[in-house]
Amino acid sequence: MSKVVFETEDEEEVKVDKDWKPRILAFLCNWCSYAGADLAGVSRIQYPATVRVVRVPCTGRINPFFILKALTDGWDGVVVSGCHPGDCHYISGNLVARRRFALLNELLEFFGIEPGRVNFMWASAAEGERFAVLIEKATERVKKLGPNKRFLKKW
Amino acid sequence: MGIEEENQKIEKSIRDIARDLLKNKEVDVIIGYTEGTVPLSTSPIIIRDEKDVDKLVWNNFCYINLAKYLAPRMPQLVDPEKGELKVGIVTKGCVGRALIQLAIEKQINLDNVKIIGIPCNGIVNRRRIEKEIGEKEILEVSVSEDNIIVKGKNFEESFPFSEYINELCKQCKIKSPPKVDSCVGECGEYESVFDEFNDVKEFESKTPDEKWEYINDLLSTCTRCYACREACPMCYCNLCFVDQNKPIWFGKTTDQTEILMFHLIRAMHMAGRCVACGACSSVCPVGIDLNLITRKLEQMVKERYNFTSGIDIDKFPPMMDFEMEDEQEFMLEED
Amino acid sequence: MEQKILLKKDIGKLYNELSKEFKFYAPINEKGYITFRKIENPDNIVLDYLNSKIPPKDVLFPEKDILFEYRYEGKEVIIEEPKNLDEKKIIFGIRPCDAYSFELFANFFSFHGNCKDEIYLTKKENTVLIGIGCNSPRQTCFCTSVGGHPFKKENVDIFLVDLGNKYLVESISERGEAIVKSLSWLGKANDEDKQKAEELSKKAEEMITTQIDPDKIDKILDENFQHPIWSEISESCISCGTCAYLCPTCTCFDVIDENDAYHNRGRRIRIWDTCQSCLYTMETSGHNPRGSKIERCRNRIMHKFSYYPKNYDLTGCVGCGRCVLYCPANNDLRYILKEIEQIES
Amino acid sequence: MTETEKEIIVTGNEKPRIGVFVCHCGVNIAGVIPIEDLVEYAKTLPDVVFATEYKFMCSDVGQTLIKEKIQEQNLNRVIVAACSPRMHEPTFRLVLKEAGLNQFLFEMANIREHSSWVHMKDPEGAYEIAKDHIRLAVNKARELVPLEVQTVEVDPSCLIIGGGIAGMNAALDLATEGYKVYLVEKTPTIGGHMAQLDKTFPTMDCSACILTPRMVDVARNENIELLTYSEVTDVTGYIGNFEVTILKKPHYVDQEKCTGCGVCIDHCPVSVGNEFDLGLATRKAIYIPFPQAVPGQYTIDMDSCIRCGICASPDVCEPEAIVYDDEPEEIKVKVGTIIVATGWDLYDPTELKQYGYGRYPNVITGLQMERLLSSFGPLLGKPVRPSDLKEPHSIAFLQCVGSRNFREGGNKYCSRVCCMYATKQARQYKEKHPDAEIYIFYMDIRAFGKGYEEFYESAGRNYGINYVRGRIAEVREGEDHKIIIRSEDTLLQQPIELEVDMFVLSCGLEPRADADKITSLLRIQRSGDGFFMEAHPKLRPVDTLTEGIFVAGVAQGPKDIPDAVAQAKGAASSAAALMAKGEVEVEPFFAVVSPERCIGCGMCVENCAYGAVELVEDRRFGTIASINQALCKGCGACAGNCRCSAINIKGFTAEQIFEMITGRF
Repeated sequence: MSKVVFETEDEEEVKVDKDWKPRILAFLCNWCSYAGADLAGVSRIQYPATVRVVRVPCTGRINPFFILKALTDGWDGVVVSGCHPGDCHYISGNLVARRRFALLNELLEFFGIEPGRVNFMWASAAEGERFAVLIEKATERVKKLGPNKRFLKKW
Repeated sequence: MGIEEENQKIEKSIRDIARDLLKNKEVDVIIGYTEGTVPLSTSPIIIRDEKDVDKLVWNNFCYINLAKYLAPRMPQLVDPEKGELKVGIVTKGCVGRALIQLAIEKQINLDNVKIIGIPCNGIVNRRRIEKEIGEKEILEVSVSEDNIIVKGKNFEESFPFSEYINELCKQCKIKSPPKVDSCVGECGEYESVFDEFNDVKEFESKTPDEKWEYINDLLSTCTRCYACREACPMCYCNLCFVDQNKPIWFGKTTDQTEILMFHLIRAMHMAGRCVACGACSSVCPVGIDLNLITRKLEQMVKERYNFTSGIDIDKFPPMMDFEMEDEQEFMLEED
Repeated sequence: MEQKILLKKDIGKLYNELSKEFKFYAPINEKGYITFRKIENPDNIVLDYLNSKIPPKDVLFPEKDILFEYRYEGKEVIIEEPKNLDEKKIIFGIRPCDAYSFELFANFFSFHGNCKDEIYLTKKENTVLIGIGCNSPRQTCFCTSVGGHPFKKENVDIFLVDLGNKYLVESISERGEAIVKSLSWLGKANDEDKQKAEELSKKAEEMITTQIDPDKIDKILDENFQHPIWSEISESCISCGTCAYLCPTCTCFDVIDENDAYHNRGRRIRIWDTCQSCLYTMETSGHNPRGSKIERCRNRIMHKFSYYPKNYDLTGCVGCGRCVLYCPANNDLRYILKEIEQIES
Repeated sequence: MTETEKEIIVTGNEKPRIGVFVCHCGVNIAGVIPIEDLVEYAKTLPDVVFATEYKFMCSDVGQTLIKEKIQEQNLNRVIVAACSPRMHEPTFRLVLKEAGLNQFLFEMANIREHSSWVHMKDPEGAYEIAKDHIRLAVNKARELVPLEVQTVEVDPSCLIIGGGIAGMNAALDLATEGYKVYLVEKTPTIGGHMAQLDKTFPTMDCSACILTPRMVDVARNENIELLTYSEVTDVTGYIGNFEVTILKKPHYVDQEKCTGCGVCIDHCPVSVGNEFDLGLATRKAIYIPFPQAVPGQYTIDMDSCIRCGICASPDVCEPEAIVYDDEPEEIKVKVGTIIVATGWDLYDPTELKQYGYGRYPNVITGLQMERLLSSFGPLLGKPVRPSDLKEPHSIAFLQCVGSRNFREGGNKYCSRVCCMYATKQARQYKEKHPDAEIYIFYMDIRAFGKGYEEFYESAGRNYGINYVRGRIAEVREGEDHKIIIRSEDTLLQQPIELEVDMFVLSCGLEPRADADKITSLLRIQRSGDGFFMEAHPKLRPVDTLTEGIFVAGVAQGPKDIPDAVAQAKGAASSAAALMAKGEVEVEPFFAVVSPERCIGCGMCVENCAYGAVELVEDRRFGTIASINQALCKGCGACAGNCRCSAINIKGFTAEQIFEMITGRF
């Protein structure tokens, strides 16, 4: 089994196994992306076993805190996924959220957080395959970056 | 016209307007700046009496954003019987923007405010001057012609004015407050403000590692005293996110992660609202210059949503609004 | 005790010897201002300074002070006391006003011996202060009015006087004496040196122009808790707390817990707080007896000039002038005190 | 609750006692993840006092097990680690309720759709994910608080969008049960595509004969308000209380005065292609779609009308029924439920250049063939070639045009009716022209319905229709506008070239071109094929994901008439079930404001899509936001953007999400 060894005694040396699996926290909106993930399941589409899912009613619910807390708390990556623009179950929740994400994403990059650590995407309830493909892509991006160290809270 | 002369002219007009406003009972108090007791400073002052208007000054050390005194509804500005007092306020460009932004956010009623608009020619970057003078005591500072002259015991140094003003002032396009109904001084009209944001773009061309290094170094000395927040005219929450404890989204210590979290979230909260007055940097006790982040905030909302804060009282800030056609280039897509 | 001479070029030598036994803290220039840091390279030490912007209190009373850590092992809770409290430290080049502030600290952290803060006191116990006379006080300084002096030696173990290219070294305490003795290579001071030090001391004292009368202020404060002056004083204040964060005598702190849910561990931390914060003295009920900045500004003055004298017979201010110099709103403490003095009783 | 069971009161202050129930789901989960280990793992988590497993938690036995353990172990939080909460959350909530526990003290860990099924080839990874999902659920469960179910009244009225066979049947069913129905149809008449058909397979009964009486029934029914030539322009509100705005387009003919004499049609000088006959015939600018149209109302097509004024002259229209300045009318209705039955569009084969549609006159679509065959059609049931109006001797049909095409631009799905309608049309022609040569080019024949296989089988055996398995590579036009077809017979494995008089493209069905509009109007979702999506493909085939909105007919996916009718009746029945009860439970997940934190900046007011937030003056806290719970949907757009974190969403509180984030790995 793949393993990450954090040697936290002062110097944090991280040995990364070749098939290290990043741990990614995914915030999925209840109506599109969660259902899309369900559809991927029903269709038995295989994708990397890296995401743990937090269900939220709508991407509009997602406060930047959620994403940043996930990073400081040691998740290697974050995925935020919602309905395509115009398809929001709550009319415009994802549009409100999109502006927030756009700014957060830019600010994170401005602060030097590696691009790809936080991934935003749209996947509808019918797009099980797209969901799987994008998760695979997000996993690849996070994997390339290695374990999350920058924003991780050091004890 | 030299800067000094310009300032004297402005100072005179401030006093004249303030005197008239008080005389005609158009306002109950005037908020302005008065001479500081230490070099490189001025002190905000609240004037209630016509005879005190000569205490009002204008120079290049007026770095506090006076709008701050209206935002948290100062007890001194509320009369137990009359309610909120009518206020005249000495308003440079960024103060004017803050007032408009506060009005949009329903924090102040501009009907009670008389904007004594003045054109600002830039605020001296006192942290930079202190730094360059080093361990010598500055006893006197003045601006004459286009130089800042710093005098102390056994030394006198002069700095070119245009170089030694705040970074934000160098970029500032809104020198006098945007025009609203309650302007009594010199207020300008600003449709949209053109800015190339070359400084931000230059920074952004760096690699993530370089940016990370830079930002970390910049913020490493932050003591989490929140002076930046307190000086900010747009920070007026009852309970700031850093003080919330249910849940505790991030710690209150000076750990690197927590400092970054604080500044990142504060930036998020200021996006589209920050009026680029630079008060946060001017007041920081450890001299952290936040202007780069401020500029980034301005650049994001300008380039994404064509919004400049505090100009148009009828325009919603970007975070209150959305468009179907908003850019979403950052979204992950299938290849 | 015997006075010695340390040549300026020998600072590195001094550091090399003392840093073997002590963690060596000294003023350095960090990002354009002076602050006390643990020294790795003696070339960074800056002794030719007015005063540090950040007071050296953070060496012993840091912004983040871990009180204890805990972790679960099975069902058992294991509490770990902070380590290395008895680590030996030297604070080198501290100004007399800041050294005096540690004496005020000692009062607060032991409260007449009734309530001892072992964490601070242990650290203090193991710290040697090497002070340096203040040759050129700033115009904002007023230490002489509040029980201090630019050349006050009582609060340090070893006292230095800058004589140009050398320092006059005088051991004050026994501990200081021992250290000075161990530095056998120090030169001997002659009468000329001693005399020059005396002159410098006098000259420095003369440079301090601000005079206040803390006793009178204490009395006036007693009778004017509800005076309109508090509203005036607080008017221009923006509650930023810079005064408290840069104050060498401010000791207020907040205690918070940090939990790491996954690793079943956590820690209790003390962080700096300031009476200017709107949450200071906020009660769980939502009521805050110091709800507006009028009360909070008053508290700062009262605490230093009324409560402290009552509790410890000392003025809670060392007159370093930092709050005067760095207040963003230029809410000048000297002027505030002058105005208070003028209140007719 | 039986007598031995007691109600478990949870205030939120007591120590959590969490029970974890892990489901095997047969081999669906257990085949990939070691359930025993998962149970052992769950037991190690803080506050978990009980954990167990069962083969099917959702079964009766499984449910009983949960109920027993809640009582026995005095559980105050329950976690079921099984399938998606979108599947069985309601089921298990009911179990909690029956066991005397507040139903919102429940959380599901999705270890099937999000774990065992998607990581079948990585069992270790699947196990890790399953563990984490249980851990996240336990963390959230600790923060769960009891919530009170809210009920809203359901107005006993239904809006049906689309007046085809599905919409009409749903309308009639609901009206018969006594509910008020607003049937909105875009075109001037109801009937939909079925009105265009000649006979229906496999029984060969006349489409119009079975349809038109139903149309009249709809028009006559007192409970049905027929709104033809109308479109829904706005829908607000929520289940039980939708506010619908409908735009009635102007007919320019006063229905009250019009006697339907038809003189105007004789006099109208404008002639345009008739939509009903797919351009095979013409109509005038003033027209009635077809003689049996309901309502039999004349309409002036203002796009083609030249405003000559002839029809309005008293000589032509004696009752003076023509109203040129007729205005559109906007009406607002309140309904409790909505059924979407918007039907389909025919695939347009013009893009498939190799088949020559639009280039060669004798290439037509299946629906055009239907009109040609119809005895009510322009040629009264005698199909002729469009090029010379002669009866064709040979006809070729091509199946799967625009269906089962995985290339760019094609529809991947099977349209389900083309095999049968082509066979039907071939048989109809053969009946009248026994000598005719008929070829049907197919990939494989799908004759799945009742009587369909027999119908198809007989077409080959008794009617001599030639079924050729193979796709047509290209067609060209030969002499006399004949169509030359090149194909391969894949059964004989040899190329064939064939000359026929007429070539019929059996085009598939597509979602309506304006389905987008409906999607955003009703906030329902569409599946990948573009048809409206059902809430669950098996168990909730007529519900949409928006409560109170149902879907029927081809709007949900291609189907034949019996299926469309069956689904319509199903949708009507589901809608009626809601209205019969008169009230419905809604999840109590709405926003709450902490007044002491709120600064009244009004950001949430702007961000709320439902107008559920307003600023109010509070005596103690000044201007603060206030939530109207009847309007709030609990989306959280306000909470996500609130700088002061003054808004929280019940069921998805900041504390709950915080716990999930921090309870990592």
